[in-house]
Amino acid sequence: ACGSSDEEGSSEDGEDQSEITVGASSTPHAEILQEAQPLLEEEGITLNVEEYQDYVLPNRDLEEGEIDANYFQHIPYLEDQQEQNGYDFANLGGVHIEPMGIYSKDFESLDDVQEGTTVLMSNSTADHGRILSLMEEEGLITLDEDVEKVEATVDDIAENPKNLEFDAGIDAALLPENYEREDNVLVAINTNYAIEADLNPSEDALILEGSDSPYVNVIAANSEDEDNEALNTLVEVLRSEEIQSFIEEEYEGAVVPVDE
Amino acid sequence: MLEELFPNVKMEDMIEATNETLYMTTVSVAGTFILGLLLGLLLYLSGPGGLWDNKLLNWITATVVNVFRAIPFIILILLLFPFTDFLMGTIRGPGAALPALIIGGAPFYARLVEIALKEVDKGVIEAAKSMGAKYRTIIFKVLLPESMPALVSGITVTAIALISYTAVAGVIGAGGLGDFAYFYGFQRRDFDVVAVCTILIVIIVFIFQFIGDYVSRRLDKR
Amino acid sequence: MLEELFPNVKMEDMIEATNETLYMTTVSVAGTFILGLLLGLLLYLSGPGGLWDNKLLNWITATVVNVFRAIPFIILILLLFPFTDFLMGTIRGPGAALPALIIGGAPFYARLVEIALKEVDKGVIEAAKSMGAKYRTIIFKVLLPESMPALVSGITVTAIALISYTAVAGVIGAGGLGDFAYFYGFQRRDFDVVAVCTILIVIIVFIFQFIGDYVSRRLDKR
Amino acid sequence: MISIKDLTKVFQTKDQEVRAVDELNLSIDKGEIFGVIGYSGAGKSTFIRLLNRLEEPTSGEIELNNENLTGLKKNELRLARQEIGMIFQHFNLLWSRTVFDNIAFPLEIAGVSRKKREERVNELIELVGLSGRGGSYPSQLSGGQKQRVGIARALANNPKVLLCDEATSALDPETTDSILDLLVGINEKLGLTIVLITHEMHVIRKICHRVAVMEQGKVVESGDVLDVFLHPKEKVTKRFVDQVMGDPDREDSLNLIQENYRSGEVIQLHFVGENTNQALISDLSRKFEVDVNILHGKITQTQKGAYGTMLVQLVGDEEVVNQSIEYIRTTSVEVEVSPNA
Amino acid sequence: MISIKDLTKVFQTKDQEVRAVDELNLSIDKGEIFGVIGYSGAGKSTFIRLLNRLEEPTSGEIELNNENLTGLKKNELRLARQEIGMIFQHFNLLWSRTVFDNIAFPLEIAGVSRKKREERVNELIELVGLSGRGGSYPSQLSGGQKQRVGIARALANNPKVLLCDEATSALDPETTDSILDLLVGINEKLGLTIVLITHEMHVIRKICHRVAVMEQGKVVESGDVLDVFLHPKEKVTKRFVDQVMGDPDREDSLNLIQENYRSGEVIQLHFVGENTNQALISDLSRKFEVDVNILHGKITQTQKGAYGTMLVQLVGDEEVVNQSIEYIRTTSVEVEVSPNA
Ligand SMILES: Nc1ncnc2c1ncn2[C@@H]1O[C@H](COP(=O)(O)OP(=O)(O)OP(=O)(O)O)[C@@H](O)[C@H]1O
Ligand SMILES: Nc1ncnc2c1ncn2[C@@H]1O[C@H](COP(=O)(O)OP(=O)(O)OP(=O)(O)O)[C@@H](O)[C@H]1O
Ligand SMILES: [Mg+2]
Ligand SMILES: [Mg+2]
Repeated sequence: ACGSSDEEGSSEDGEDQSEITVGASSTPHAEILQEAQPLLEEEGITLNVEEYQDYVLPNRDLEEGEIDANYFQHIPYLEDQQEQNGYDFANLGGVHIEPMGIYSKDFESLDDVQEGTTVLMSNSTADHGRILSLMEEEGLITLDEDVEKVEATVDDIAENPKNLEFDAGIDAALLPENYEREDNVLVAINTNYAIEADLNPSEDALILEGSDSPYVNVIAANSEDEDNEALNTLVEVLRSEEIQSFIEEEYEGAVVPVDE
Repeated sequence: MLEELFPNVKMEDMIEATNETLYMTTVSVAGTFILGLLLGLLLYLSGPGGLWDNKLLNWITATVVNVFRAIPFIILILLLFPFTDFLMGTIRGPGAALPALIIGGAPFYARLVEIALKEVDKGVIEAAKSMGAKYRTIIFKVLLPESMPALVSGITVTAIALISYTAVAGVIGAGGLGDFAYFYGFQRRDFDVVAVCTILIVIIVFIFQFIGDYVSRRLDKR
Repeated sequence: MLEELFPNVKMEDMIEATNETLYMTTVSVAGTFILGLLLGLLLYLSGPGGLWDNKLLNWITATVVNVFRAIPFIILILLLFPFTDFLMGTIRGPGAALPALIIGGAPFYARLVEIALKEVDKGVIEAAKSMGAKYRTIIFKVLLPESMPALVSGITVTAIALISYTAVAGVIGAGGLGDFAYFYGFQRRDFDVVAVCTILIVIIVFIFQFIGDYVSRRLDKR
Repeated sequence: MISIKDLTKVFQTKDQEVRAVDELNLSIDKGEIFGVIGYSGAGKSTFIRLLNRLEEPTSGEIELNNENLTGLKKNELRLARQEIGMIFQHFNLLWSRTVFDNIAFPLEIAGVSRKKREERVNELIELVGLSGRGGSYPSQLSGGQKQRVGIARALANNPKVLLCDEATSALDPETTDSILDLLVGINEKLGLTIVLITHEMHVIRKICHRVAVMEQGKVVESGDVLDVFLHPKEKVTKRFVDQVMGDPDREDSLNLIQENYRSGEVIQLHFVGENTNQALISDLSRKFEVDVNILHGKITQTQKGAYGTMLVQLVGDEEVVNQSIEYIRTTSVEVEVSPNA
Repeated sequence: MISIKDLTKVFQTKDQEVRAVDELNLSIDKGEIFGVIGYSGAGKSTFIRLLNRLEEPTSGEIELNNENLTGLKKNELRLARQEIGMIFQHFNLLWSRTVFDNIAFPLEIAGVSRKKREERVNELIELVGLSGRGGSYPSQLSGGQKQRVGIARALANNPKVLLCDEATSALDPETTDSILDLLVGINEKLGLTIVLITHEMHVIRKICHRVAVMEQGKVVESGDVLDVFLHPKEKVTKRFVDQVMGDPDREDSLNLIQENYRSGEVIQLHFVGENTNQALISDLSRKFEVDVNILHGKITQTQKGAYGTMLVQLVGDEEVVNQSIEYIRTTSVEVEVSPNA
């Protein structure tokens, strides 16, 4: 159904009407797409949203052509997946960031962090470099110079003055529970989960990623569709004023729109 | 009133999820019953003292059964992708969950079948042998009928295990109540949805259990 | 040679994962055995024709058992957090998986226990009654010993189901082979790791099955 | 000791209602060995199972030691049962226990110490002739051996009442005799009350004091063993006694006799506890000119003298034969002319 | 028809080796009713189970109809078994089938059509006296009723050979007789060969042609029923025959006699198929001045005349008594002086 230039399906006023299907995670991606549907309709594009619950199948389906584009992953994950699976995808442009935050119930500020504190991270390896570089920025650790930040793992920590311990085996959705229940731990929580758990990222996080983060959620499509008009229109619409203010209002800081 | 208690619950979603669960469960129970019975019989018959007493066959069957029981269900789904794709023409939706459910459930039921068959009185098997019964006759007219109450109870247990497997099958978009609960409960923390889903699952479990118990009791003429 | 075949497999990771799986499985099997036996006895004894024949008690037990069997394991883990936290002082790691494993496994084993007890010859129960045995005596000296081979086979089946549950327990960082396999297989597509993990799980399953079969056969004096 | 009033047990099957025990009244004394006979399906097993409430009666009452058994609470019933041993028709041994442990089971239940248990069990194993087989499992025993384990088990805890359901049906005569001797011994020494179902009439004759005949759930006749055997009142009892008085060959013999002995008169003599008239045949032969051919019969010595039945042929003049029959009538020996009619 | 050579079956238990059947040799003719007796545990059940290879022999050979049964392939064995009916000591009925369906089972196996099956089963239910109970399940039957279902089932497919393991042990004498008549009828009409284990000697006497006595896995004696009974050679056989010849009371009687009859001479008379000397007592009494007291004994008519044993007391002058004993020795009646010694 990759028919952005299909002649068929014209609307009544004679304009070219094309149809695209985009795979997305349900929050916030699908919700954002749904918000964009009427705007696209005005541009003569019918947008179908296919919701996914995992992070493997959307890429797989994209490659097989079941969907025209997907909108669920950030750039480092996209790159990692392309490398792992040999996908030939193109990044059509970023839409938003879900800033990663590091939270703690017991420490007021980073200075309070004690020797040997455990840092909890999700079992999603794509997040590890992100969290570690965030911690490096705050001076909690330093990472090996030779390693690319986004690919860093716990093994790449060069200096660890506070002897922090790392536990990176927990499902991302469960981390708020750990935050709630465990004493004297630092928990790295994806903002969407933090919000579901009634945390306020801007207030509760000890460290919160800024909009300069490389972890931008992008629209990805097969390389041959890089210049597809409908898909590029989609990106444009998603970066429009209307959608950006929708994101800011709806997600209260948990999702930050980007436009470069 | 109900809406206050369960603000996030949408009726049509629930009905759809229930239908998906029922569909996946009933079809996979049927498949598991047949495949499991077959494997279980094979295990029992080829086992020590069984009718076919055959070390090699027993070893092979036991290996197949154990391997498929050993593989975590979630990995099984993954491994079965090519097979599922070939068989169902898709790897998504409730239909695509069936091969994994059946292949995951059958080895499990096979063991329950084996246990049930072992409890059959040796005397009546001997009686059938003494009449010159074929193995087929012994199987269908002695072993299965005499162990029927336990076989029925066993498939009830398996059916209920399959219901909870369907939750895991959610990763391939199979849907169903368990997945709905997982998704909303785990990821969205809408506990009212979790509660409703769980109640619906419990009701389904009760219905299966009730039917199983009833049939098993009616069959038991001891 | 081995390294070529399995380039991504790290020995120490495997050993650790194996240890975690073994730890979770053995402890939860022990817990499941005790709790499941208790529930199973309760189901049987309070059931129609049982020693205590008590509709209400039977209904309550059946409800508890069915409810806990109905809740998908992953939701169960979530729901048990407060309890786990209280009991184990943590909600992470292999230890924290135990309450969920036991509470998930026990109702399941309870049904297998019930099935096994139903197969006990009514005659010997009557014999014990005619001697004026206490219920306790009938339970411990008649029902349990006479159904022991089936009880052992049942706990073997349950143990192997628990092994595959441990994979799901990975979500709380419990580790273990199943989680490892899922993680690498699903997220990283290092299929050599999946293969090694699966082989290790199969070996563990075989060991459990072998021990179970052996013990069950030795106990069976029929 | 045991008194039974209007005891009824009805089984409901799909297509009919079986009145297995039907308004049965009976009383059994302390220290008595009470036999129950009857055709297959008469309700004997059901009756004996009602006595320790393994089967709950549909209606009626059982009193044991002046205690209303039917009204007992669970715990009381349990204690009462510890004093009632039972031998089952189908043995009901625990396959998971060895011979030794099966016999030890009632002792464990009664809380006897390990040492005493061991002593008692070894003694019992010896008694029932299973020495050396204590470690075998029931599946390794022959039918009769299983039954003996069941007997030993029932006796283990020195019960006050013993209920036996075909306790010797799987045993050869020698073993049967030794078991019966054992039972009589315990009955005499310890005053054990025994209720015994059997279809082997020599068992009844050998050890029972009284006997009841059951038919279709009812006791149709009961009384002293000798009385019932010698003077059966009910038709069914007659048929039963005739057939089983240790003389199941009478019918056959009668047929052969009718074929072969057409001359003379065939009569039947009943010796009912005779001390004086045992030489009747000598006597007759000398007093009358008749030959007395002994055709068929059986005589046994009992405490009360000889008893039994004999078919004899009197060969001689018709008149003399009639005279001799008249003479026999003057003695205490009973005579029946044309018994095969 | 059945010829058995060096048949041996050894069971291994934990602490010992049981030679249940031990180098047994025997042959059974076509159309014969062959009895096997022996004490409990002698190996009878094991022996009969070897005959249709329910038990695989440790060594030895069985020939059936000149076919080597021990060498048969699975499928041949299966077909051979369809011609061999078996009645089990423990019935082995399928609890999941009604009486009707249990009896129909061998017919289903043999592939008999539904209509014929129905006819045959109803006929058999009638024959074994279970009319109206066809729809009951085994758990709803009494012990004897179960056994009768087992008998009907074994006969259903008109077998050529019937193996009976204590087929009538749970039956009352009337039912036993009717079953035995049934067996004899089939034996005579259809030439059915029957191997029959029992401990009821009257069953042997009533229907068997030949009998074998087993002890500790061996056949210690075998031959025509009358021969074995009247002239037992082995000590064990004597004990057995003595005890079971329908006269298990002899011992008791002897004791009583020794106590009560101290005067005179107690002798034992054996009538071995007598036609001429049945009036021996009349004879004696007239010839000699002795009173003949009949103390104990049993006489039965057979095809060959009367046989049996009688304990009598000769009361009179010592010399006359001795003379009469001498006289008896001249007749065909065998005499034994001081039988209780
Ligand atoms: N499976 C077995 N394992 C060990 N010993 C056994 C086994 N089956 C039978 N026996 C032993 O073999 C001997 C013969 O047993 P069998 O059943 O043939 O006796 P039987 O003559 O039929 O006795 P009964 O009249 O009591 O039925 C017995 O001592 C018995 O204990
Ligand atoms: N559970 C039951 N359900 C239905 N009918 C039953 C049940 N138990 C026994 N009966 C029937 O009750 C009657 C009496 O049975 P019972 O066992 O008392 O006979 P029995 O005198 O012991 O006979 P046997 O000498 O053959 O053992 C039989 O007709 C039997 O079929
Ligand atoms: Mg009975
Ligand atoms: Mg036997």
